[in-house]
Amino acid sequence: MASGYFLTILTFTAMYISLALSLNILTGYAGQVSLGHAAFLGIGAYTSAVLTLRYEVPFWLAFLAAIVLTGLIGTILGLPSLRVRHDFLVLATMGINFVVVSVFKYVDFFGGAMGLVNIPAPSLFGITFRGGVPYLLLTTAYALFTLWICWYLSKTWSGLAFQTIRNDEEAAASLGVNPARYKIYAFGISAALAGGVGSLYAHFLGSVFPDNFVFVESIGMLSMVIFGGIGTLRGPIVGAILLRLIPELLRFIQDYRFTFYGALLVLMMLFQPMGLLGNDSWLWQHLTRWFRSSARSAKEDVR
Amino acid sequence: MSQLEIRSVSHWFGGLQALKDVTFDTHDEILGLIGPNGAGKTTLFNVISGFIVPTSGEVRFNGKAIHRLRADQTVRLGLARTFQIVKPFASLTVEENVLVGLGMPYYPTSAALYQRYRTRSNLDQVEQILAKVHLTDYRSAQAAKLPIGLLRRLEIARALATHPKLLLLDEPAAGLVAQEAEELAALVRDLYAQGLHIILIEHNMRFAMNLCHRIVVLAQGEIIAQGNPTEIQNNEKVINAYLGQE
Amino acid sequence: MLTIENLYVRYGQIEVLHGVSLDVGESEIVAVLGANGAGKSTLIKTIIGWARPAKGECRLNGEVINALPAWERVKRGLAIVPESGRLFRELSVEDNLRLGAYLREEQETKKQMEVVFNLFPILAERRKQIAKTLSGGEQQMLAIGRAMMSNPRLLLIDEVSMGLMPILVKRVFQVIQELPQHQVSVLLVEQNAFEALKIVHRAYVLENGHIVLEGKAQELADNPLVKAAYLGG
Amino acid sequence: MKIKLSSLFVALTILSLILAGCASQPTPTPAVEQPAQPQAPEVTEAPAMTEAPLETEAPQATEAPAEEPAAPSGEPIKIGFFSPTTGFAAADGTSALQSAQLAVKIVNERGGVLGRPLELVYYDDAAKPDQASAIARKLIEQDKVVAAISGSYSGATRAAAPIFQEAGIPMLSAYAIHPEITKTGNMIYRIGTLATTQGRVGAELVGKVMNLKKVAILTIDNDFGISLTEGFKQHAAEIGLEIVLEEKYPLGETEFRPIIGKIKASGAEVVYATGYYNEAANLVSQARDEGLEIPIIGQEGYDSPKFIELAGEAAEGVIITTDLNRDSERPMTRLFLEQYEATYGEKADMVGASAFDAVMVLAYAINTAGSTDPQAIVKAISELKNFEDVASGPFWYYTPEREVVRPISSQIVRDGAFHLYHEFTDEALVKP
Amino acid sequence: MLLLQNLSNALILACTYILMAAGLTMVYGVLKVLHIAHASVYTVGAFVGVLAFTRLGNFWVALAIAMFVSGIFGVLIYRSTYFYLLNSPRTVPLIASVGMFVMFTDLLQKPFLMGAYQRAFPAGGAGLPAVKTALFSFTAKQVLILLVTVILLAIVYVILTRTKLGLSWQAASMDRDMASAVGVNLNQSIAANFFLGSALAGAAGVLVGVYNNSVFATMGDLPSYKAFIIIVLGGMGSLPGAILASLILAIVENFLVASIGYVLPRDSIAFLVLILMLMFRPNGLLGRE
Repeated sequence: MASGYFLTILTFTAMYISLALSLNILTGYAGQVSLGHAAFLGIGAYTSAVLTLRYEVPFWLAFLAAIVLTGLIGTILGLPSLRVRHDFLVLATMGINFVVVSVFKYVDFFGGAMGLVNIPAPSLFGITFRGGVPYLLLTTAYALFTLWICWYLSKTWSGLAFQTIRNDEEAAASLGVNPARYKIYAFGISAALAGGVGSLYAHFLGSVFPDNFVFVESIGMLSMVIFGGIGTLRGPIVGAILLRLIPELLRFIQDYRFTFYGALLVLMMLFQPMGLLGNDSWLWQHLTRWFRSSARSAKEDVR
Repeated sequence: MSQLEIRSVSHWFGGLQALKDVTFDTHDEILGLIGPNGAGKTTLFNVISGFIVPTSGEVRFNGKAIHRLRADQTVRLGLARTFQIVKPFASLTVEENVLVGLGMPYYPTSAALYQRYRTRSNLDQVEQILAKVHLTDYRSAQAAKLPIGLLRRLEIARALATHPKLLLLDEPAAGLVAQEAEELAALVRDLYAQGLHIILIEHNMRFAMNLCHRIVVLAQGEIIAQGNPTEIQNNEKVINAYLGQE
Repeated sequence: MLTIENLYVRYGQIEVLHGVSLDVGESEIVAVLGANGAGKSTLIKTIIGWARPAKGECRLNGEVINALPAWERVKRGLAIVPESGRLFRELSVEDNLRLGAYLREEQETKKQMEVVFNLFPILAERRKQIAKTLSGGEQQMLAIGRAMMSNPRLLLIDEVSMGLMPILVKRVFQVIQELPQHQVSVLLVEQNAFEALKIVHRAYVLENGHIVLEGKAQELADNPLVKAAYLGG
Repeated sequence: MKIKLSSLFVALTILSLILAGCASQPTPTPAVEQPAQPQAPEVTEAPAMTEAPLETEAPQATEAPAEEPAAPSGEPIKIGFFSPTTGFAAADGTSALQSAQLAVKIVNERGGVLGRPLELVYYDDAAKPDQASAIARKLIEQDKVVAAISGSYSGATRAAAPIFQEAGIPMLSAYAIHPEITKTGNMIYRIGTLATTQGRVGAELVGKVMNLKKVAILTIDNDFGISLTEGFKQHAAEIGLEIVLEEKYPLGETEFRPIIGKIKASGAEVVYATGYYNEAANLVSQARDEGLEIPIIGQEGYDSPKFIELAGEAAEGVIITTDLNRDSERPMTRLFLEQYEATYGEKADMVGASAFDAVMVLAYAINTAGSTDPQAIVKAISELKNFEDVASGPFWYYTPEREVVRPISSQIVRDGAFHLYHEFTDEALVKP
Repeated sequence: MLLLQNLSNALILACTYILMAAGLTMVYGVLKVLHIAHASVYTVGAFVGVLAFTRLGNFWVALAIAMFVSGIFGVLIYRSTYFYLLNSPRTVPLIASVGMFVMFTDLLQKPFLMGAYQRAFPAGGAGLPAVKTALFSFTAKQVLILLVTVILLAIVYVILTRTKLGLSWQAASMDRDMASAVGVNLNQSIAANFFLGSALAGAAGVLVGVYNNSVFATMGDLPSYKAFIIIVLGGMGSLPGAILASLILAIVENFLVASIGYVLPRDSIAFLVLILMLMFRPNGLLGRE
């Protein structure tokens, strides 16, 4: 059961859980809809690849550098969000994605269209993390780390500030929130976390090409967040798991799996626009009701 | 010394002059700002609270020029406001809404990234504020699910949490039934008694006249009258502005 | 003509109208007076179909119109001069008028446009001008003209005097006063009570979503309660 | 909130522990020990393997075989295949898949491999590396394939290669030309000619066959185009070509007119333009529209009937370098071209020929090895000599770097079809 | 001379942008939805066009059929999804649109529809003559594109400004409620708007198909975002703005490539222009306040 295939799927799922969670900070918490998240994945992947390949930096250092550098670049690329809103922001982030990918493609330092290959596998205490269980543990650990960050963030003043910006920027400002500062924070944190995934992604595949980080990937990530339930912790996780697994489970109709995927998104938006497990979703309400009533009956049993 | 000084403030929206050379001061009082629709009252509030930089003129608060500050900066100086159309953070609970006001003005630093907001002392303070506005029973309710009367009080609670010296209330009684309006008036008096200065925009005249010490009347962007409620009620210009020429 | 019975309207959490009843007869001008925030605009919006009542009934010539979209109401003879005009700002004066007659034939449109131009000769002069470049008064006239274009049976007018110079207010009210001669009824929502009471037949005073007073125009003009509704006391 | 969250933590941790436990049991490591690099084939050695395929496979495919081979029976031998049959690369992926399926059909009609039927297990990778790496593991572990073929692009192939290498399963890259793919290890072979080699042949074509001197180079900005141009420029310097203009353009470009203007102004006598048939079709039609009449030299990216269909008359006179000689009378070439058209109603292209040949090489190797042992299979491939049973052949031999050496042909479009223009058989030139 | 030739080529390129963007900007004006699936309509138009052309052999009939079918297709998209999502947060119709785009692109690729391969669209210049002057020249195909674009734009212009329907769209794009209060049946009006906008996208698909002599299932990938860049540059919902932005973009792209080559792929150039403009002029070139 725990075949390498299954492990690979799970490894990617873990990575995409982190990605969806990180995008959720930006889009779910802070309300800045982004269609350019793949750019941050790419920046992280390239940072890590370049450092390990060209400068022979050890993986762990490169991994940290990927997080930090992507975070920094994310803060800069977040600047348009201060001027631009709504649909325009969506398009601007889409544009950022395109521009970042073409920088990878057109700058020889990044290997151009030939990509960067032979990226070494990480190793720790002499164990090489090339695929398999160790790598799944690594990506799962990172997903848990992302989850923890998201959870912790939601308990901090910043987390509170993000939510106020999404709810009502004016009211937030009237209560002392500087929307610009927190939007930039959101971009930075969201990008940094995605950058970490990028590093894991690059070292898992062993090679990176500009085309791995195109706009379509960003669509996929946003879909996960919205599909699962935007602005919650459970939503992006469930969204990433389902949207990663559904095409894989649909392999038996492999040539039609994207037809179904597309149709699923449409139906979801028509009938459950808050996502499968969003706060107002049918499923979530029934689940919580069921939990509550079973908890109540459990209590009564005790009595 | 007057707390808030407004000096020759004018503001244009495109070709439309919303404020014409508005000048007045506030003192230790509840000041009413009234006027027909489109008189520029809310624009003036936006200028004072830092949402709009006026085209010309100056606003000083406790001697400090504030008309170029952003809203989140004016809060820090002790200016808090509410909105005509309530703007609750709908997805947050009542408690969290108040916590925003309690903490955010004091987190312009990166400490906001790691300091938790739900501490014992913060919650205690929230408790006190909620008690003041009689919202204690609703502390864990989601703001989206509250009726308007409670939302008005929530907005005031949020504003109070920022430790203001001056409170700007934009139509606090709008949408309230008589009973609620009376409770609100009592609350405002109470706050004043505790040392807060208050400016309120109001359409509900009964409410404003009973509550305010002094009233400034704006019409078409200009101050047409100021004085105590009785003076205002009998002022020709005001009657004309409201009811039209007799 | 128009009968409203026990109307309740809420915006989200806020109930704005609490059981309002009123009626407008044939060729009658009726005003709804009241201070800001009393619910006057909401009443107008509910009648034209931009807001849905939570309870109560709107009847036009006996037909319940609660659930009809706005355009269906226009077909049945309603027209609106909304608050602050809501002109189609990027379009010319002529196009705005043409839109006003959206449901009329080309021939009728031309005729009606002449009628409007007769009422407001300034609009004829500005016929090619883009609406947003008109002065405030001209914009109000265009808003009225546009509503007249559909040759309505009942005209809803929301705060037409707002932001207008007194001389223009007089002119506008003069036009409204003549409407019944063309078999048009008017429901007028107005803050400028004294000016309005000069031209209307009957009026209702709305306070905090309730009708607190109703009667003939002259009776109300002398009633101190009207002033109280506006200025408190 | 806290409770829910911590239970999630626990659930995830438990999940990963379970998986860890399961996976630690039988990890699919090859039973055979890693051998030394396969020895470079020595040409002087008697090529015993040329006889082997002739015994199991009827060589004269177009003629009725003298003896019906015994129908294959028993457990099928599975080979894995992945290509992009959805997404932007679906045209190539479909062509590759169909050709591979055709090859499997032909192999089975001729008695299969080791007397057993050959079975193609295929997945769509949408040309995405993450999918390809998952598919590689699925093929190895769930489908238990004895060997695999990548009918996909470089990114996906590159991601899959190390997985096959590690698992000790041979993988053939049909037409992905990234140089790094075969460097992954001794399990990874390539069917298509290395792009740098083809670029070199392109330069030879321009300088030695056509005797032109001033070249404008147009490079499609991906690994394919860049490798081609690299090879071209290297050889161009050796034989003294003058490069008067060099431009890059992105994949999927449709508007070449601004570049064409520059070419006209550059005084070039010939254009060496890398790219695929859809870009190429636009390039040549626009060039002719704009009155640029100098010869245009392409390479196997053009090698599709779609090129001629899309470019129409403008395609006339375009010369390309390719592995597939459509005028060849070699039986397997004819068989492939004819059967493909008969089966799918479309004319075959180079991508298809590569996938087809990959299956043929694998079938041969398994038969020669006499077993499905991976090491034996790669040994057979590495020792293959003058192999004729491929459409784009003959394959002379594989280099120790696992790149194929074979004649390269150049084709010219005449009367709406590719025809032989020149054949390059100089081993020094065509050897990677 | 080269300059003029580049300019005339850029003009044709701009035409292929204009029709796509014009349809999108019309739809955006009224609905304010990021209608990515517009690119699917474009592809469907090209596909229907090539089918009709190979069956019937007449380009003009094929064009008409393609426009009609894509118009209907667009209305179906509207009535089946956006109609129900008009009051949702903006991400909702956006994701639904993405979903439709993914679904249709994948479906179109199936063998019973377009298949994976490119199809030739050998309509040539549809019998129109090439124009050659000393300074610049247009091939027959280019003449065809120019002509069809100009005709269609003229028709759109007339509909927009001279008919009640067009007037109703303009009104609805400025104030949907007010439009309904002068008697505009919004359901019908928006559906008609979608029909015309989608028909234009279909025409764009046909023309690009003919111009490049190729039609394929993923041909909408590029226009799906290119058209957005254009309508944002032009100021969302402004038709003259979209035309102007198409021209500027085509000229910039062509001249950059002709002068310094591909510093970046042309789409990235377009996006850079877009981001910069959004930073400094957030409402577009000809956007409303």
